[in-house]
Amino acid sequence: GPEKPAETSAAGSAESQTAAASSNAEASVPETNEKESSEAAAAGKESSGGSGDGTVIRVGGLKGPTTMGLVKLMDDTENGKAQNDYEFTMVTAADELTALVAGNKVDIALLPANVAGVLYNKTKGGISVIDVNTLGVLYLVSSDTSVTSIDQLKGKTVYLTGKGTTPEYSLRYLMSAAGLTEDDVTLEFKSEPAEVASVLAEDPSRIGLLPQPFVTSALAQNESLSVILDLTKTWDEAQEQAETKSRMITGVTIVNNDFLAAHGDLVDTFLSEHEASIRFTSEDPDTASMLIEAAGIVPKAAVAKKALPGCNIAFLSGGEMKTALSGYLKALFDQNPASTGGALPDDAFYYTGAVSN
Amino acid sequence: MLLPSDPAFRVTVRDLTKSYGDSLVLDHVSLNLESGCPCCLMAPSGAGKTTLFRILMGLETADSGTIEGLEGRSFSAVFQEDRLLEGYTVLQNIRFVTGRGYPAHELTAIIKHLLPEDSLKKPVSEFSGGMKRRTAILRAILAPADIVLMDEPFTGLDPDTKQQAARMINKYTAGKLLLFSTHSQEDAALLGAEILRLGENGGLCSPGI
Amino acid sequence: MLLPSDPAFRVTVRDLTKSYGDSLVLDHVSLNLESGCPCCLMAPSGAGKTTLFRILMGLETADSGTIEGLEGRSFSAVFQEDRLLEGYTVLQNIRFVTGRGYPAHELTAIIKHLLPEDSLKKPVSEFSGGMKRRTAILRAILAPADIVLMDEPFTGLDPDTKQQAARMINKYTAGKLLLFSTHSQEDAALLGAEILRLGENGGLCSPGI
Amino acid sequence: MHRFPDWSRRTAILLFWLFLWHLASLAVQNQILLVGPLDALKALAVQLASPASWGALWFSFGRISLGFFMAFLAGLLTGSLAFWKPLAGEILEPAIQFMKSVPVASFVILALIWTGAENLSVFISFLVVYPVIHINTLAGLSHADPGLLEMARVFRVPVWRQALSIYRISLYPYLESALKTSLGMGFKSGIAAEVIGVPGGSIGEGLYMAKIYLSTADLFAWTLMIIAVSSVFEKLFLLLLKTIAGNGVPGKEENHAASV
Amino acid sequence: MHRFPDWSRRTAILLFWLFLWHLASLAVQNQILLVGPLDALKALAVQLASPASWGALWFSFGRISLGFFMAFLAGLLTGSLAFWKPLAGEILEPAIQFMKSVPVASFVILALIWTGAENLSVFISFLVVYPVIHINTLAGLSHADPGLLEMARVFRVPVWRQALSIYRISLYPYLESALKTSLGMGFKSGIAAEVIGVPGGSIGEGLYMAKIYLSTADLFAWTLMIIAVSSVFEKLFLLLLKTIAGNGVPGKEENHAASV
Ligand SMILES: Nc1ncnc2c1ncn2[C@@H]1O[C@H](COP(=O)(O)OP(=O)(O)OP(=O)(O)O)[C@@H](O)[C@H]1O
Ligand SMILES: Nc1ncnc2c1ncn2[C@@H]1O[C@H](COP(=O)(O)OP(=O)(O)OP(=O)(O)O)[C@@H](O)[C@H]1O
Ligand SMILES: [Mg+2]
Ligand SMILES: [Mg+2]
Repeated sequence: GPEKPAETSAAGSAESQTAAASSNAEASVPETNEKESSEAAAAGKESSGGSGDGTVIRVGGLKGPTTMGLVKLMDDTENGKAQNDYEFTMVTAADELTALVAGNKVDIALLPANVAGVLYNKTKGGISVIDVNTLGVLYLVSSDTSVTSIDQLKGKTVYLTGKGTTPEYSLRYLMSAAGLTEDDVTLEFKSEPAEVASVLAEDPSRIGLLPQPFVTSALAQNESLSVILDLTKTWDEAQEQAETKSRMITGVTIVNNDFLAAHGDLVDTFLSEHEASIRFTSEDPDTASMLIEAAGIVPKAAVAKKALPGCNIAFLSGGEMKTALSGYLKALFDQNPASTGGALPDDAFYYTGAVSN
Repeated sequence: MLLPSDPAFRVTVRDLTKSYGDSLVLDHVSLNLESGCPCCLMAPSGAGKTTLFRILMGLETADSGTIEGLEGRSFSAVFQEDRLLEGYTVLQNIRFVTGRGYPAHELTAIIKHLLPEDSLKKPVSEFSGGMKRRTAILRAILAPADIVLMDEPFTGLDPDTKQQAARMINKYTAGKLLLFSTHSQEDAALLGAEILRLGENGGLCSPGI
Repeated sequence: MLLPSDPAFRVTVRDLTKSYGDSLVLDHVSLNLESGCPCCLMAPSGAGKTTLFRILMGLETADSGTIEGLEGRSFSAVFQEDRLLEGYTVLQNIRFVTGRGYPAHELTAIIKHLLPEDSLKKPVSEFSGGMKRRTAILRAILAPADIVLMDEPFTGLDPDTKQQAARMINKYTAGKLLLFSTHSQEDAALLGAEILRLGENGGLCSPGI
Repeated sequence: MHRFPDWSRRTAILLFWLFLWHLASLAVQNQILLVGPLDALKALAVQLASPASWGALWFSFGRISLGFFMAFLAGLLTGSLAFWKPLAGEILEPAIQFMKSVPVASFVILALIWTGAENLSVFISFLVVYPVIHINTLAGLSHADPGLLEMARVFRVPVWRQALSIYRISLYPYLESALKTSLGMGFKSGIAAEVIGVPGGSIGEGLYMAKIYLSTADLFAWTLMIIAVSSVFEKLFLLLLKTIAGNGVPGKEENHAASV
Repeated sequence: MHRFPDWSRRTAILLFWLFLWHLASLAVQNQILLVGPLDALKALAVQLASPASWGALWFSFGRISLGFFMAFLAGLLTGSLAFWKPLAGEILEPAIQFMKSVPVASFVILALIWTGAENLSVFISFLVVYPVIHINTLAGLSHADPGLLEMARVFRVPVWRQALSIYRISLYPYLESALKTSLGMGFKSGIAAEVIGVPGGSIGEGLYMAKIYLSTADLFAWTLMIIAVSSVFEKLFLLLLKTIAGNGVPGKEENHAASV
């Protein structure tokens, strides 16, 4: 039977698509986007950069928010303007990306944050995280706009998906940060985001917790719905008094440690190129949307443009990444150790090497 | 539907015609059958004996012609093939058609006249050919019926067994309408039956009408 | 394996014993069969004729006793039941055992001696009982074989057809080892066969040894 | 037996079900859960007008049929082997049991590595269809008429000719019902595999997108297409089977008539 | 035919497959993709020691068996109905076709709303098993011996007695192979439904968590449990079928021996 395409979190399934659209006549999204920069390099109008040892870096990502910041780099690669040689594989299903990483079919992968933690533990430290590429994508939606902060959820019922996965743990973390106990809010779990959307349509006073692409879908389907709370912002606000400020994180980038050991310089180059690419996406959403469409991440540029702000594309690396991510993972770990793979990743997990902000 | 010791009745077949595709099997066959007077149908192989039986039993419809006197009558039959429930014992095979009407020990006593005692517990799939035939005969004579049709009932029986079977048939079909087919004059005599002949091509036959 | 116009050979059965469960079917049966000398097995129904045939054909194993002279011999048979491929025509049924050895028109010519012309195109499921039997006989005599076993081959045949079938059998099994069973002396005479009797309880029999 | 000609009766039955569906959609009144047949047919018309949908149809059903076909051949082969050499059958038994009862979730990551998302549907439809064919082949062969087999043995009929005449006839009805049960299931699990792997340009992707975008009309349109195509394939395969192996098989019509 | 007694041969075969699995795991050398049988058995032992696993076993297989059982009864009923009244069969036909070929993804939301995540597995296993039983019932009844049916008709044997003696015998082998194909599939799709709905305290939840947290040993342990339980259930059901309906059915052993 068919399974939930998403792993680990609704955020995982969020990866698969962004943006709303009531029609999807465009069924012909290009599937895997393998662009062999080596060809471009061989056609060679420009030297392919500093390292130049001809190693092709295989990068895997999910079509969705986490790779929206990667499109400029993909475009550059295609045009032979990238410094490294990259080969990109974009997949829709979270299972497939896990398969690619586990099967050593990619060197660098853009993954959900906790999956990175799990993989780190399961591979006995075989990977390192090199950057954060997407912050949180969870939102509270309702037709009832009276709730404007977490503590106002007291006595209410929240409908959400993913029992035992990151959305639940994130929400519980924020609830306890706001001084609410487990019993103050009833969490009603549904199996599918569409089920949540359907439940919200039945009663305007109901509150739902949805990850980004579904937020936009649900809003498009049901005009009375609106976003009442952005959990990413709420998380940041909860850190105000904290010494080390964690952040809510959806997507991170990991590298295979064997590859890292062999080609540290290439990884550093990737990091700077990734950062530039992410910055490009934030600064020039119009062009980025076109590239997103071209890369098949979202079927329509217009839709991509509409979705971009909600996706919290960001680039964190080095110490900043370590602080934000380790705090986030700790929050998950405290709720359920299995969610980060049974242990909290140690310092070796965080690649804080060459790049500094 | 059971009409025991019924007053005599007759069945009249008139101008029965039946063909399969192009080949005419029964060509204006007429006959007259009476209860209490056994009749024996004799005809070459392939002449249409079985076809006539099937039409009488309602398993086949004639192309033209009429049959009178069948309404409300119940049938029992020995088919040309044995048509037994192979996994069942003799008793079970008989009970399949009679229901639980007779007590088992009575039935068993009757069965023993035709079959060896040690075969009673066997499924008929382990019977010899002649034993199966005897089972089919037993089934036909023990089922309550007004009309008994037997298509070559003595197939595969040795002379002694045949005699014994004939005695049983005469006893249990007394007063009923009995029609059977055979290829041997002796068999007809054994049951004291009047002989009806079906012509080469079905044709007309019989002393009837 | 085909040994045409083979020198004469014989098959010797000694002290064959077979029982099913508690009941002894063949009790020290011995017989002597020779090619070219048809033999007819006569015995009451249930005496073990079919069982003996099955043992000879290798379909059943005897409890004790020996059979000599079967090595390298090929068989053909008429089973007590017809065992035809019901959806196939006569020709196809025969070809199933003979392969494409004979040309079709030759076979057809032979078939026509026993079956009406219009039956050649029908599947045997549409045959009458006797026509199926004739098909089984044709199959047995046309298959290349050293030893031909026929279990009550004349079942369901009218006197004329029986004569004709006997002629065909005599012609096509000449020189082969032919053993058949029947319940009627006449049938044995038709094929000019020596009669072997199987006693009440299997028992010893035959002029042999 | 029926007063109406075949096609008009079938149409009436189809309309009856569409009407039930329509009533259900009126009762539910929720466009996310259940759209009516009209909306679904409208969406279907839009899809059928687009070449991309035809491409998806070809992509998906081509692959799934491939899996089905391989499973059919493999099932026939190992089913026959298991009949012929019971020991081989016993050795295969745990593997068959495994294929029958292992949930996709258990091995999907491994399967994705082997096959990639694109060919996952080939693999999954194979996995669903194969045991059905194997089991039914074995059952069909086991129920060959023992009398005829003895006859063939006495006449020393070569095995291949026995296979063509005796075993074929006993196998046929089992294969027929195996086809009827497994073809639809193979198609549906193939599509399910595509919903897991979401290869681009597949029907599974279409279904997946329709789900994500909550466009239930599209979801239902794809579903209608899947059901229609697998019905047509089923009829075609049955016809093919009949043409190849149906010669001399007793017609069910007759049997049935005999029982009325 | 075999030199070894039954149980030791079976054990040897099982060990053979475990050994193959072991070799495969050595070759793959990747604890995320494929753990060896030893690790899986270790994880299984740990699970079997915990009462929660037994609870999950009970929770899941109780529900799935319920769905299976209902499907079995319903399939017998409608299969017989379709045989008895062909028009009813034709009316049911599109519904059967629908159940056979509709992918779960298409209606899962609707189903979740109706049944809740907890009972989704009852529904889904019903959906998978029902058409198989229906189709095989119809096929089995249609292949009843026409000669015997004519005989019963002439003797005016009541229909129920025909059903008990003639139809039962022709139905039996079809039901047997229907059981063999559908039981494992019902169980696996029931579990797949739990992986979608993730009801608390179910095997599906265990599988789901094991999968997303990449604890492959646990994943395989659950899988082993599913396969083992569905094998046992299959044997039990077959035995039950034999006890209830196997009287007087020609043994397959004999047929088989006749063919060797
Ligand atoms: N279902 C059928 N389809 C076509 N032809 C048939 C069918 N049943 C019988 N026939 C033909 O009808 C003719 C008469 O058959 P029938 O069985 O009535 O003969 P019969 O007198 O009983 O012969 P026998 O003594 O050999 O049993 C035969 O030529 C046979 O081929
Ligand atoms: N498979 C079997 N299992 C048990 N008993 C059997 C089996 N086959 C035959 N018998 C018994 O063996 C005895 C002889 O059977 P067989 O078929 O050899 O008799 P036959 O001489 O051919 O009789 P007929 O003239 O009636 O065909 C019978 O009592 C029969 O019940
Ligand atoms: Mg006849
Ligand atoms: Mg005999």
